[in-house]
Amino acid sequence: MAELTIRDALNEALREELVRDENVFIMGEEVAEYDGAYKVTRGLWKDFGDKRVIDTPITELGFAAVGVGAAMAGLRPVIEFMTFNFSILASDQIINHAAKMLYMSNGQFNVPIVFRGPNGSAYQVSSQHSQALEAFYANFPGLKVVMPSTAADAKGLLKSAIRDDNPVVFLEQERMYGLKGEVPEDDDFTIPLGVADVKREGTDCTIVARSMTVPLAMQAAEHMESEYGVSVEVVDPRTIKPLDIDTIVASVKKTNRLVIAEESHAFASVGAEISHQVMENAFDYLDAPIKRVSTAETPMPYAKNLEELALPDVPKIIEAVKAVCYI
Amino acid sequence: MAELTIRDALNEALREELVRDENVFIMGEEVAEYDGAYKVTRGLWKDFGDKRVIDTPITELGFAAVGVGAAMAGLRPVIEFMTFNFSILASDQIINHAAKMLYMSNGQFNVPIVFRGPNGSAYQVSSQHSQALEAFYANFPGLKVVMPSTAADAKGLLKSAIRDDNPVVFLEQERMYGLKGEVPEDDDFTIPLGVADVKREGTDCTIVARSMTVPLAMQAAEHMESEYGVSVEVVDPRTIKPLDIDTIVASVKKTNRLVIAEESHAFASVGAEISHQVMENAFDYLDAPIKRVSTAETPMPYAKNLEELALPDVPKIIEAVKAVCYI
Amino acid sequence: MPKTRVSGKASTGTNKTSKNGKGSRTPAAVTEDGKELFDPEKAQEEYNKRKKSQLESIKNTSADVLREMLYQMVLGRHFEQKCAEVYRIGKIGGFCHLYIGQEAISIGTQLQLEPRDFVITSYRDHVQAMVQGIAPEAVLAELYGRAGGNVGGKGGSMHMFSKEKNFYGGHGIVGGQIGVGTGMAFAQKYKESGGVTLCFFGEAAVNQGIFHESLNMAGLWNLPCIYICENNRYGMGTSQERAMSISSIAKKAESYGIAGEFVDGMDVMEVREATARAIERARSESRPTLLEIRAYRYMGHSMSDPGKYRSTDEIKRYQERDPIVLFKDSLKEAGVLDGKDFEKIDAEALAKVQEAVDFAENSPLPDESELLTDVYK
Amino acid sequence: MPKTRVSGKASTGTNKTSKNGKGSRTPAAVTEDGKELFDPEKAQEEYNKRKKSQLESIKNTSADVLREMLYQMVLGRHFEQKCAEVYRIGKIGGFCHLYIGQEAISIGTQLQLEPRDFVITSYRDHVQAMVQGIAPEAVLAELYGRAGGNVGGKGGSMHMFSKEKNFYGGHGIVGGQIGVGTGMAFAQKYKESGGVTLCFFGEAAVNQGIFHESLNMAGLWNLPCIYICENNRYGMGTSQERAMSISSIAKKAESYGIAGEFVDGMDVMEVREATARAIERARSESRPTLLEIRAYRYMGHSMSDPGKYRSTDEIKRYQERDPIVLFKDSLKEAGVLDGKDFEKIDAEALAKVQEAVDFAENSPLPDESELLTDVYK
Ligand SMILES: Cc1ncc(C[n+]2csc(CCOP(=O)(O)OP(=O)(O)O)c2C)c(N)n1
Ligand SMILES: Cc1ncc(C[n+]2csc(CCOP(=O)(O)OP(=O)(O)O)c2C)c(N)n1
Ligand SMILES: [Mg+2]
Ligand SMILES: [Mg+2]
Repeated sequence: MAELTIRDALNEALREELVRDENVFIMGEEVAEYDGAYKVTRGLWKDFGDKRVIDTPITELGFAAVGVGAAMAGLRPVIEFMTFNFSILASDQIINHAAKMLYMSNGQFNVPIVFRGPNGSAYQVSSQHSQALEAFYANFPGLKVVMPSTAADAKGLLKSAIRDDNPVVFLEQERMYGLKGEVPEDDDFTIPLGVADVKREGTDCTIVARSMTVPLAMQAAEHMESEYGVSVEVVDPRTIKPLDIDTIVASVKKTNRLVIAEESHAFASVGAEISHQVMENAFDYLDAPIKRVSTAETPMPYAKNLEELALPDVPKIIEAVKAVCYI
Repeated sequence: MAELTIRDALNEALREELVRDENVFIMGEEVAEYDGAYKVTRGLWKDFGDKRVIDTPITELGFAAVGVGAAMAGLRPVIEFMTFNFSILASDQIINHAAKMLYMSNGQFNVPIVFRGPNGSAYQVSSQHSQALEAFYANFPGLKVVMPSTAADAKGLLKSAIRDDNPVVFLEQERMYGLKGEVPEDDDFTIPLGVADVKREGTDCTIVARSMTVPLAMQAAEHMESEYGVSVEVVDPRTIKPLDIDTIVASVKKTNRLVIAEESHAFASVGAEISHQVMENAFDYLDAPIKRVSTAETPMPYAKNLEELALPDVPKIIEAVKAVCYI
Repeated sequence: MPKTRVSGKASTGTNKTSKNGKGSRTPAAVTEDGKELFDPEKAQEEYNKRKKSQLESIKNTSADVLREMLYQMVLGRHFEQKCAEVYRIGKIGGFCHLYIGQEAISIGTQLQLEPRDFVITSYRDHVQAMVQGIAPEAVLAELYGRAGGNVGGKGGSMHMFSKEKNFYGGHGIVGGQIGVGTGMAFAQKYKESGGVTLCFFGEAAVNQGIFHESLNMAGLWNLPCIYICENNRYGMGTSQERAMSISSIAKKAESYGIAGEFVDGMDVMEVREATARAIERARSESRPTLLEIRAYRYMGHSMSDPGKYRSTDEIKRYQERDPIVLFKDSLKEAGVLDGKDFEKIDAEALAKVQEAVDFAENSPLPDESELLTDVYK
Repeated sequence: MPKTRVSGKASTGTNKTSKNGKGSRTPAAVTEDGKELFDPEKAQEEYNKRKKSQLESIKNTSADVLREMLYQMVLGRHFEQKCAEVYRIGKIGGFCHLYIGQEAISIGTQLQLEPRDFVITSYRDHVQAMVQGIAPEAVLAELYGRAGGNVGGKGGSMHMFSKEKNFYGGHGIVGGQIGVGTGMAFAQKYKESGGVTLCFFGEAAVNQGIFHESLNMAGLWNLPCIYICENNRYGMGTSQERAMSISSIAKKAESYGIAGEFVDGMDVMEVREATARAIERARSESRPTLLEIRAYRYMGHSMSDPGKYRSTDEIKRYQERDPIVLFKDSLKEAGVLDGKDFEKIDAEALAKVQEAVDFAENSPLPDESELLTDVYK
């Protein structure tokens, strides 16, 4: 085990996959000579050169399309969006091309591509730069959607995503790049897509959290334990699509209560989907209505105090846990 | 009252608003000289001329942006997407610009614009032309989302959308353009955004349907009544955002059972949102898990038999109603 | 003052004889904005000027190739006419975009490809799919939505694909394939396969942002991509004049520092030779080319288009320069094929189309289990 | 062979004296691809050639206007330096993109606008906002995220707006404002207001599809939009050479049949006059123009950019042609202002910046209730 930041864990995953398969290449804005806007690709251009690590013009739709075409022709592109906010410009290629190619071609052309980059808020970067897009992409069949919350998950899942034969939307979080965690040192360490992880065991209430809300949920759980003696289980689906609903349902069948914490607007969110599926599959086990803690229903404001107010945080999650526990 | 097709009801709404306010103009591909790909704008160019009804190049992102800029500068653009599938190319302007402008500018610049066109499937137009995008847009604060299912609603809601001071995503359905219904003849007939309509009263089960699934739900309700003596209430939210959850919850509190029928992929759908909100607000009233009938989890196939299989239909809705009624 | 039609800083001069000897004729002149060559009479004048060298080229091309070219053009024509016929009686659903009038583009470009080369196009893809080697039976069965269809009934008219034949589809989003094709060429360069990509799109697709983004990358990165703009004058009901602020699309190549060439799309030999030059440029220098090939769409945009935006007179003027007729005339004049050969080719093509109909009619519906396959691999 | 720098089929010849008498000098020459004018030494040579006529222009401009121009340039410089200073001590959050080195563009273009004209720009918007009339206090308080900020703390550095001053923002999506600006010009034409829109963007934004889509529409529909490409050589860490397949952006105007002009962005008088020609073209003929104005960004892309991709030597070479220094020299030479005036202007600007700091420091945080206002109207 090595202690790595999420940033470095991602970097290792990229490096190892570049070594492992010469069809893997990285493309995006500032990924090469600049070492990546958030340094996830640090050192890779220096070590792998122009062919494997490629700076693009600011042309999101275009370079996403280049990735799709290259993937159809046998390469395994890793496309970085400097932030996922800019992926909206490329969404036609992700949704209409990458996601549908296998089906339209009756199984002939698969698109083994990873679209990755930071999703959600950073620090005070305001409305156009703070969006969480997992619901946006997870609605479309043909795409897989991944959201790691620890260094080990980040590495293991990114390696799996690169090796996957389907288009994968891999959503990181800028606020978490510096977060440290233990990562197995095995070159071939992977985590399969579609398997949730119980980040903390508990018996009285389940929190399903993803990405940025996982550490917040862990803190809330500690607090509930120490302050109220409430034992909270924290489940991190890690992969949004395919969603490991079984693990979530099993947890709720045990705890009978569910809070969903998400850095995302609430309306038609992934949280809504999890809520529906749990209600459908554990209807008789629920002792309280499921509660969501989501980002406020507003574009992200710049001012620090307003931004904090808009985002999910530990107190809000505690509030929700207390509500479902009728405390 | 006049009997009109949905197509003609929309056409009347456009015509009346063009007359009423000279700042209203229509822009899109083939909307003018060609009378609209689906003839919704028939005759308008002839009567209002080049200034008010404008054919664009195939440039979805660009002409959506022109609409946003024009709306900021005081006009009231109605932007037609030939189909909403192509709006994905323009989604950056809808999501990052139109939806956020009022907030970013601290209330100074509102964007009174309507993005309209057919959403969802047509007949055998295959994967890239058959997508339902209400969940995609409804996730973002700042946008309103409307989905009419009758001629009167279509007319009344479109007029309200054009008069609304916010960006409105107005989703029609190609399969429904020919559907006839009674429409009030008043020039100033409008239906407020954000108000659901109970399309059929019932006591035993609620179906929430929208757009294409409303007539299907009505048929399913008739069938349940005549075959099983089950009294089904059909609620059409009409506006997805803002969602009139109160009317839906009131209905469920009465019937204790809910089926959501939607032409949309299920994952993180508007149906998921409705399900969550009902569960939260009518938890103790639910006698069965809420069921969704959604489009199959696949890109839309071309073959007629497969396409039919993929879409919600009357038998599937009946099946779901029977399931929640434990029949 | 007519300038040369070749623009951009491409390093292969197009007047230079290319290695395969096909680029020996002097390209036709085109005015700055290329406007007048929309005019079929003017185009015919230019054609007449080229006629002698065209016959020369025909003589330098093997008779087998010429026969195949004509056969494919005739087959494409008959196939599409059959599609129109069976569409009208409800055998085909959804959209159906026909290629009649544009045959010289597909045949003139694709028939000289090698197995390492790739093709991608728009929804107007039946003929390109067949020329690339997909059986007419499979194309028609696809249109019928049958299990024997080219993609098992999943795609329909707009989405033909064949991995084996390097046919990358069949795409429905106007302009989308321009970017995907750029990526295919990127892969060819990455793998050093020596292959080139032919990327087809209509003139209205040029107004999409992805055209601009793609050609910039291709120019910047030296990609072996041949961008083939099939200029048939209309994007649905909108003429190029009403949608684009200049009339010469070939000239837009200059904005990307790549070669641009204007080509008479009714002259299959001209198309063939311009493509040869572009292929040579892509293969040996890894440089992209933009070819603007002007033809005319005889039918409506799709089978549901009544086509009220143009006069029958206009259509007739373009049909005077029918690419099959022009080619037959030249083949005859060059003494390669004669009337009897034409009849035989016609009969063969008709028989092939009938086989396709029989196959499609008898192909079963896709199994219902197919609905959920191939969503993920 | 140097060609004239004006391209496209714009109907106003730019050599023609425009109505306001500002377009009388002969435009500088530019080579086909404009590459050499990236070179500051070469640009200075051209500048020296123009110097005499520049002094002439200065003499023909009112002293008040000249003083205001200099004041705004100096204010912009000091303001941005203050931003850098307070950013480093944590007073400002998020991204912060400074304008130092590019002042001549904002001042040379915007100060001649009329109340009916509109402005829209990117995230690098502080100076443009102030030149448009938004108080420095409001801009700095916005950066501080305070209630007294230009948009109440909701937008931050990238999103300044003023409806009253026709400042349409402040946008964070690279290229997005090019389309929105086109729509603003569309509205001006629709309402026959006689107004024009100045639409600013960086050279890297030119590679976005929306640039292509917008200029085509503007050319096609005759919109009074002036597209101002602020070419500061870099988009973040990527030089234009590494992102664009040709070096002359002005030349891209030809692809849209609109006027394109190359401008030395270190020469505020040159910027002013080129803009005057473009405004005239927009106002009286409703024709768009693409101005490529070359300057240089002294600071990093944003406050978080260490700027390792260029040498201090390179930066120094460009700083030799500092737009404020050049302008001061000319004003002195023309006898309009002298050293004492400069000191006074400097002091005024510094005082203004201090006022802004005081205001921002004392402005309260936005009320928490503000979180949910202005989502819908
Ligand atoms: C992004 C997008 N916008 C609009 C359409 C609808 N549409 C299909 S074909 C077409 C016209 C395209 O014209 P052109 O590119 O000239 O090709 P042609 O049909 O003439 O071969 C339009 C508007 C679409 N399929 N995709
Ligand atoms: C669509 C989009 N892609 C990427 C970014 C990140 N980004 C912000 S500014 C910038 C560079 C833009 O350079 P240029 O257009 O030359 O303007 P400059 O910053 O030099 O003024 C990039 C890549 C963004 N904000 N939006
Ligand atoms: Mg066309
Ligand atoms: Mg720049």
